Amino acid sequence: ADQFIALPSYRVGPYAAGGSGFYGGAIDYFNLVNANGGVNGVKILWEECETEYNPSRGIECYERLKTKNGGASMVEPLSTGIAYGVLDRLVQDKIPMTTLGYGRSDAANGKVFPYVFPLITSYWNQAAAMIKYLADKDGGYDKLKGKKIVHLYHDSAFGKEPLPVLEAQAKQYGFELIKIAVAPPGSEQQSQWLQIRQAKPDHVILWGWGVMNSVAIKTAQRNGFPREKMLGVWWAGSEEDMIPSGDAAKGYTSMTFNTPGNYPLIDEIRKKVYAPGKGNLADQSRIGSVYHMRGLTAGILWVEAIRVAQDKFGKGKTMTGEQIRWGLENLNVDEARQKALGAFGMFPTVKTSCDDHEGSGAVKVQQWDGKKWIAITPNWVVGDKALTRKLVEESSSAYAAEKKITPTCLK
Amino acid sequence: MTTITASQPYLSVNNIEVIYDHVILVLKGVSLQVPKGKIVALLGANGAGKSTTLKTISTLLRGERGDVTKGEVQFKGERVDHLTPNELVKRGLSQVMEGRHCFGHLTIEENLLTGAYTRNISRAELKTALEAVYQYFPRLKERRASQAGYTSGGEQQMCAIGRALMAKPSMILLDEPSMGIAPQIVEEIFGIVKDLNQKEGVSFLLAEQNTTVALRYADFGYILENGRVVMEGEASELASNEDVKEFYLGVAGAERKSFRDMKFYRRRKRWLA
Amino acid sequence: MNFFFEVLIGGLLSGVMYALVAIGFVLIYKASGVFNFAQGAMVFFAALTCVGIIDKFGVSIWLAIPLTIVVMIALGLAIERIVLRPLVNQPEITLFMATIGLAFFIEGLAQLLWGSQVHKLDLPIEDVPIPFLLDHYNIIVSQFDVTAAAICAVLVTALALLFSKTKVGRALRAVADDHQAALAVGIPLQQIWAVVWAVAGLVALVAGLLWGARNGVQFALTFIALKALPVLILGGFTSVPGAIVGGLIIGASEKLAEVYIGPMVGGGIEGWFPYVLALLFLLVRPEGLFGEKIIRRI
Amino acid sequence: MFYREAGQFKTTYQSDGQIFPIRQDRIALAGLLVLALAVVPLFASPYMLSAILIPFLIFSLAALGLNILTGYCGQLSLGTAAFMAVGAFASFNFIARLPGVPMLLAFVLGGLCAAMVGIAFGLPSLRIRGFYLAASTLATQFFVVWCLTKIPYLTNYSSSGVITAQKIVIFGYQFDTPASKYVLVLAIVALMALLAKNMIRSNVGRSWMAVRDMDVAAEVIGFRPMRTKLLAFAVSSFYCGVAGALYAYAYLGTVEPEAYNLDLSFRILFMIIIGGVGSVLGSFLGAAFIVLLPVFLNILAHGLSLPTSVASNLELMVFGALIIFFLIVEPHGLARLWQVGKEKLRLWPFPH
Amino acid sequence: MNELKEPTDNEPGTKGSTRKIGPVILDLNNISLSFGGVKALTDISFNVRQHEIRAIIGPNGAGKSSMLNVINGVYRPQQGEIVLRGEHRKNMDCYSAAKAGIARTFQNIALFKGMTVLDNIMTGRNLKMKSNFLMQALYWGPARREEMAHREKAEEIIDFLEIQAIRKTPVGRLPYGLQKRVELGRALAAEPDILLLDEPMAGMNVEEKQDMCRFILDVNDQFGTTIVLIEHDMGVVMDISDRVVVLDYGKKIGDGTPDEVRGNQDVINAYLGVAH
Ligand SMILES: Nc1ncnc2c1ncn2[C@@H]1O[C@H](COP(=O)(O)OP(=O)(O)OP(=O)(O)O)[C@@H](O)[C@H]1O
Ligand SMILES: Nc1ncnc2c1ncn2[C@@H]1O[C@H](COP(=O)(O)OP(=O)(O)OP(=O)(O)O)[C@@H](O)[C@H]1O
Ligand SMILES: [Mg+2]
Ligand SMILES: [Mg+2]
Repeated sequence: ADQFIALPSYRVGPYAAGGSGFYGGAIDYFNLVNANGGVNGVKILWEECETEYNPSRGIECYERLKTKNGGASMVEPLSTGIAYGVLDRLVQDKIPMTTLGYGRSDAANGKVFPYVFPLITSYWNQAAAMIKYLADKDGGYDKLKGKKIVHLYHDSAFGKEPLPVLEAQAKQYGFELIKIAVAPPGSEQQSQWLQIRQAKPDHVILWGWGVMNSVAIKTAQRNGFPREKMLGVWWAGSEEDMIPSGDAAKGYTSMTFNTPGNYPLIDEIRKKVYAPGKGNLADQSRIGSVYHMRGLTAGILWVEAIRVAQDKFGKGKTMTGEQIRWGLENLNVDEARQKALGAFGMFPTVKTSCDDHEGSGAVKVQQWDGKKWIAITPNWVVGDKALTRKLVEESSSAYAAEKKITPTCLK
Repeated sequence: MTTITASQPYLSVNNIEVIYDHVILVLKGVSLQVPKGKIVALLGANGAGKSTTLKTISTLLRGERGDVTKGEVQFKGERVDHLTPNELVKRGLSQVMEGRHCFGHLTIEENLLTGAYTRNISRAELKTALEAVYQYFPRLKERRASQAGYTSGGEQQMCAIGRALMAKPSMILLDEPSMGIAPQIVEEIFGIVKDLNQKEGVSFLLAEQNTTVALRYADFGYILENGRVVMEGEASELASNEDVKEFYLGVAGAERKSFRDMKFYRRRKRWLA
Repeated sequence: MNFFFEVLIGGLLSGVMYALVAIGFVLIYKASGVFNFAQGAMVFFAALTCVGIIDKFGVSIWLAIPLTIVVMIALGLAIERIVLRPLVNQPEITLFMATIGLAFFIEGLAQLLWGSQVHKLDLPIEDVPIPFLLDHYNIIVSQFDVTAAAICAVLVTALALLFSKTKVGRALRAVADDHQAALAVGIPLQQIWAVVWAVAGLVALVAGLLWGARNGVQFALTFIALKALPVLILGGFTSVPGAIVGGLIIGASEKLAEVYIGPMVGGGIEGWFPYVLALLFLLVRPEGLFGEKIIRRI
Repeated sequence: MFYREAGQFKTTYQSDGQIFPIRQDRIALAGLLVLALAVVPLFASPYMLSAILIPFLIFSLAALGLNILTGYCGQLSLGTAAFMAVGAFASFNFIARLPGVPMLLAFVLGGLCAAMVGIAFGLPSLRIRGFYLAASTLATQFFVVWCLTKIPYLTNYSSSGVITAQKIVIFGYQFDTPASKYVLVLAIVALMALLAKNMIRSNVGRSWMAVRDMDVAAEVIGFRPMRTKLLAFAVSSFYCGVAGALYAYAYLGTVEPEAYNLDLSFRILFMIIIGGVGSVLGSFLGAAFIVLLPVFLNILAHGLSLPTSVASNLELMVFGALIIFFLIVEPHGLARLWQVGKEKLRLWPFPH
Repeated sequence: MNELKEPTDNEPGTKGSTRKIGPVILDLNNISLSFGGVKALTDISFNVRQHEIRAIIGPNGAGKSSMLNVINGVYRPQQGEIVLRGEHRKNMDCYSAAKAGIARTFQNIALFKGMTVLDNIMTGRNLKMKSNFLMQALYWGPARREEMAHREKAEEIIDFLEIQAIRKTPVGRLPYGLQKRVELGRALAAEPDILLLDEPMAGMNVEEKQDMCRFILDVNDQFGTTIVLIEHDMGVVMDISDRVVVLDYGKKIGDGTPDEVRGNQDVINAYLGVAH
């Protein structure tokens, strides 16, 4: 039978742009894989279900899809709320969930969260990487001393996630961390930016989501704050976040775990998927956009997991959720593999294990030139992983205690 | 009993049947005519269906989830039951609703002015129309500036009537105009009715509980029971009819009985309808 | 000190922007005593349509705007005919719910027609600090906001006149009081509602364009209704000038609060502060600053 | 024909005061309960249970709570989700901090906390009316969520401000399968619905409705608006609080404060308006409408093999259109529609 | 619709009306009330004796309803005092008025539109209900028994007013006249000592008025309830009231037995017009 993957997606509502881009990318990659004959002959099958980014809708979708087509073997809701909602169910249903660049950072600990995979990087590693980058920019960690860094954040669980890291590093390197909250959804930020202007910070970290990003950039301009000093989280670093702000966005920088640019893989998709009209994006100009590329990345990692699993449990077979889980836990996408896929350098190399469901923690910084993104860090930035590791251990064990889980590695 | 279709009816209601909420049957085939320039009284106990009849004519029924399931209404010889109320008012038929329905937040004067909404006339004419109403109801003039919601029951009733007059209709449906009105004013109101009727040939259909007065001023009368017309005829005839006397005029035999002397609840005699 | 003024001015200007949205609500509320939940959706729809026309047909904004006006008027008429007419004389809560259904419909329609992409909208107004003030007083005041304020002022005066000076204004208040009676005196409810919704559509367009140019044209435009709500409550649902005054008060105080109180309590208080403020005002004036008194008399 | 109360004479006020005076109704309801409690858990698929029925019941409970406040006492509230949040987070803290506190008790305590918050934010209702009251309730909505994100204590210092509901254990029995959770929720909801119905048919309920319909007159008769309204706020918030706790424990599992956002409040409000303001049955019908319809439409739309984005938008439009349609058919909500249907049935085969 | 059931055996009038008017129970001294500019009442004094039927008449806007509103605390007069059973107070408030046994009906009907006739009448008994809401929620033991006991009272009143047929109808649907009757029922349910009636017979035809008078007289006879009545139908007033106060423009222009009042010239000029 085919390998079934559940996609509780969202293509309406405030975050539709992101949803359509990401799932579009993943689906494009599936189509490519199938066009090339599947994974050792096993075709990939997927089904979407509209969640409107709403937890209860999302759970319904998950429950509906999980039993279809002989059972879903993987799921990716691209929504923290929904991810939380299905967290407990995954273990019972034995279905792995990936959360690329969102969700609980402490899920990196596979002993406690066997079925959750915050692949590539979590918020904590991102935050650490941000500080690293800013340090390099200023000429080394020691230069951070006495600097002012504003953390302008979406006032919610999402925005507060990185605080432990940032605070720890502030103490460590002696820079002043100014936390400024933006009440969701964040369509008004005049006061925040006046505060920022008042504080005259050296850097502004923009931990935003949705409309908050474009408004932040616009308001920065309105208050004459240089965009070059802004560094956005990767949910504040897509074309969709820049376009609304028009020229105001020129010079703005943000994190990303995809190196913008063109890759053989993307050309192949143009040729084999879009040419036959099987492309998923309505508007082809979005091919290779940040969200699309993130979707491709997800697609690649999932398919790799299937392949790895097949290598262990039998080529050409359809894998169960458990088997895929093993696959995800034993991913190893090194540069050679990336080359083979025609995606060399498109995303950091990923090597997962039971201890490390994240598999990388490396990111890049990109800058908006008014039309498109360009990478401004030649190689991958990695922050203080020792610190983040410590946090992961603490937090996950606290969780284990609350839930009365005894941490173990699944076979 | 003489039927009154002699002169061509100005307003005629033919065998209408009305249901509220799809289930409550209220009018069971009511027919009545109002000849041009006449005053017709619609009598009947509580719940007989008077107000419903009037609302049906002015097509205000829709707003209360009532439907006309049978019959038709003709005004000036054409069907009007499909029209909107405002078209009807334009054609000169306006209604004074039961229970006043003044616009609480508007002042008395503004209330009256809204009455003239359908007439596009000069300020001057408006002024005179207004004055005319104040002529009729001096009390209103005194309270002109205060919000209708804060005026007394009777004042509101006057306001409602005055408001209808402002539209300068050729036919008026009055639902219990005398309710909550002091005796003198009641006489006055009916005086006004007669006045308009004779001077300007306005026709009236009035649902009224104060039967004595009503029949005194009306030309014809209909008696409604349980959604059916059970009796109709010249006002004078009705007034002299024994049953009517007993049930609606409260005169048993010759002289009027004191309310205190009613030693027992009247046994409700009902016509077989 | 001049930081204070900066915050104050910034607040006042944002306040005007809120008021712009609030006016749309006031219109509908005056005409039918109902809070129009769909106003936000209409703002989104208007802006998206305008941009959509520009992008799809590559016409200039000066052609797109009139076209959108036509669309919005058509929308208003359609709403009256299909949604409101059958609901005459129904309880307010029912009409309110109907507007909610409407909101869903319009949101769906907008994205179906023009896609769920985000767009930028360039009005020929620069959104940068006014150089003069910046240079001489080092106070930042956005050109754009000032222009927006001016437009808003014009709009408000026009509407205020419409309501106070014409007989339509009086009729509107009558309708809001008592549908049945309004019909009985021959006020053409249908036409009035049609007009009002059309006008509300236009107001939505203005708001949509300005907010769209400010924040980009995207679904989140529907959220600004949340910003307008406290303004509305504070100014009084039935008063156009109230919307402005309320806007100014809310805008200024919310910014000042965020800047001066926020840091003490961890910030992000802009979400609830306006509502609490409005609440405090209501405790003194239960119908807002300029709202019509609710008559409770037996 | 067969649906008649004919021949069922009430000989005592007792029997006349029953919740379902007509025998057929009583039988039907009894049957329904048996079905729901005994049969469904055995035969319904886990999907049906954990994705449809459980949320449906929980939302019904919340809607019931709101209906007590808005429908019966006439106080418009847009803060339902906030009260649910209080219930959930309070229960969480009780369980986390008082080891050995019984689960059910924790839910009740959570409800009581919600009730207290309800009373606090209900106070303005003595002076403020109608849509203006929305200000007060919206303040609740935003303020509560804000507190939950801001005060680490409330989330037991979890790094990301997220709580994870503990396993439900009652009298040593673990409620972890969908079926068992469903039965638990159903039992609670059924019980609380009964209590609500009782309140409504006795003096409390009448006092609420009196204040709703004409508060001045109510006062003249001797109801004290202050007490009445606050009681309504308390009871309503209690119901919402319990619903919120169930939402977290029996449904979501891991919860961020955002899960109780304004959007949820609105959805619950939709439920009671669509279902029927001032009707217990309406709360359930409304919940069914709002929970099931989108799912149904979603399945339908994607059955048509349209492009997903088109399907999703169509879904939204049809949903809105249906709301309007039902309101036009029956402005007083599905519950009234149901009643009229029964009236008709009673008269059947005669038109009226 | 309202096929009112044939009256039950009771022929109340026959229970010989040996009503003896008692001492003054309610005394109003120099009441003045104004709303902004409008002077609704100026320096009004009159009293009400136990068991009597006291009528208040006067042209529209004279201040009659306002007077009642002052008596049971809906309005608070700026000046004057209210003496209820010898207890002096500056003004009333609704609740304590109700507690003190004052019930009333309103001019523009103030029924609870959303409730059935039965429920409306039951609300009248709320002050007599003791059980708290928790017991009511459980609908258990005492609470249920209490409910039933009061239900019985309510039914008595329903019979008394001959509205059995519409027991379960939502009052909103009732015709005007019946609503008035239900409202009276609600007031009676409180078993008041003093009953304030504001135009109870507006919108009724003679037949119905006769019945209504009968009701009022019976209440007065059987329960010895004191009644303050506003009515515009002079026939009724003159027939059934013991004493009449006449107001005009918020001032008292006459007070006395029907005959005295009828003779009073001011009253004739201001109100009655041609003597009846
Ligand atoms: N909105 C409504 N819904 C259901 N039934 C109604 C409605 N309005 C009136 N009815 C019923 O229709 C019947 C006639 O009512 P209507 O008001 O026409 O009587 P009426 O003759 O005007 O009585 P009254 O003299 O007291 O005003 C009554 O039995 C009433 O119960
Ligand atoms: N709440 C109020 N605010 C302002 N004015 C009021 C208020 N209540 C009554 N009035 C005014 O006081 C005067 C007396 O009103 P009231 O209702 O007592 O008259 P009434 O004697 O009952 O007349 P009617 O016989 O028409 O009912 C009226 O002029 C009325 O406008
Ligand atoms: Mg009537
Ligand atoms: Mg009066």
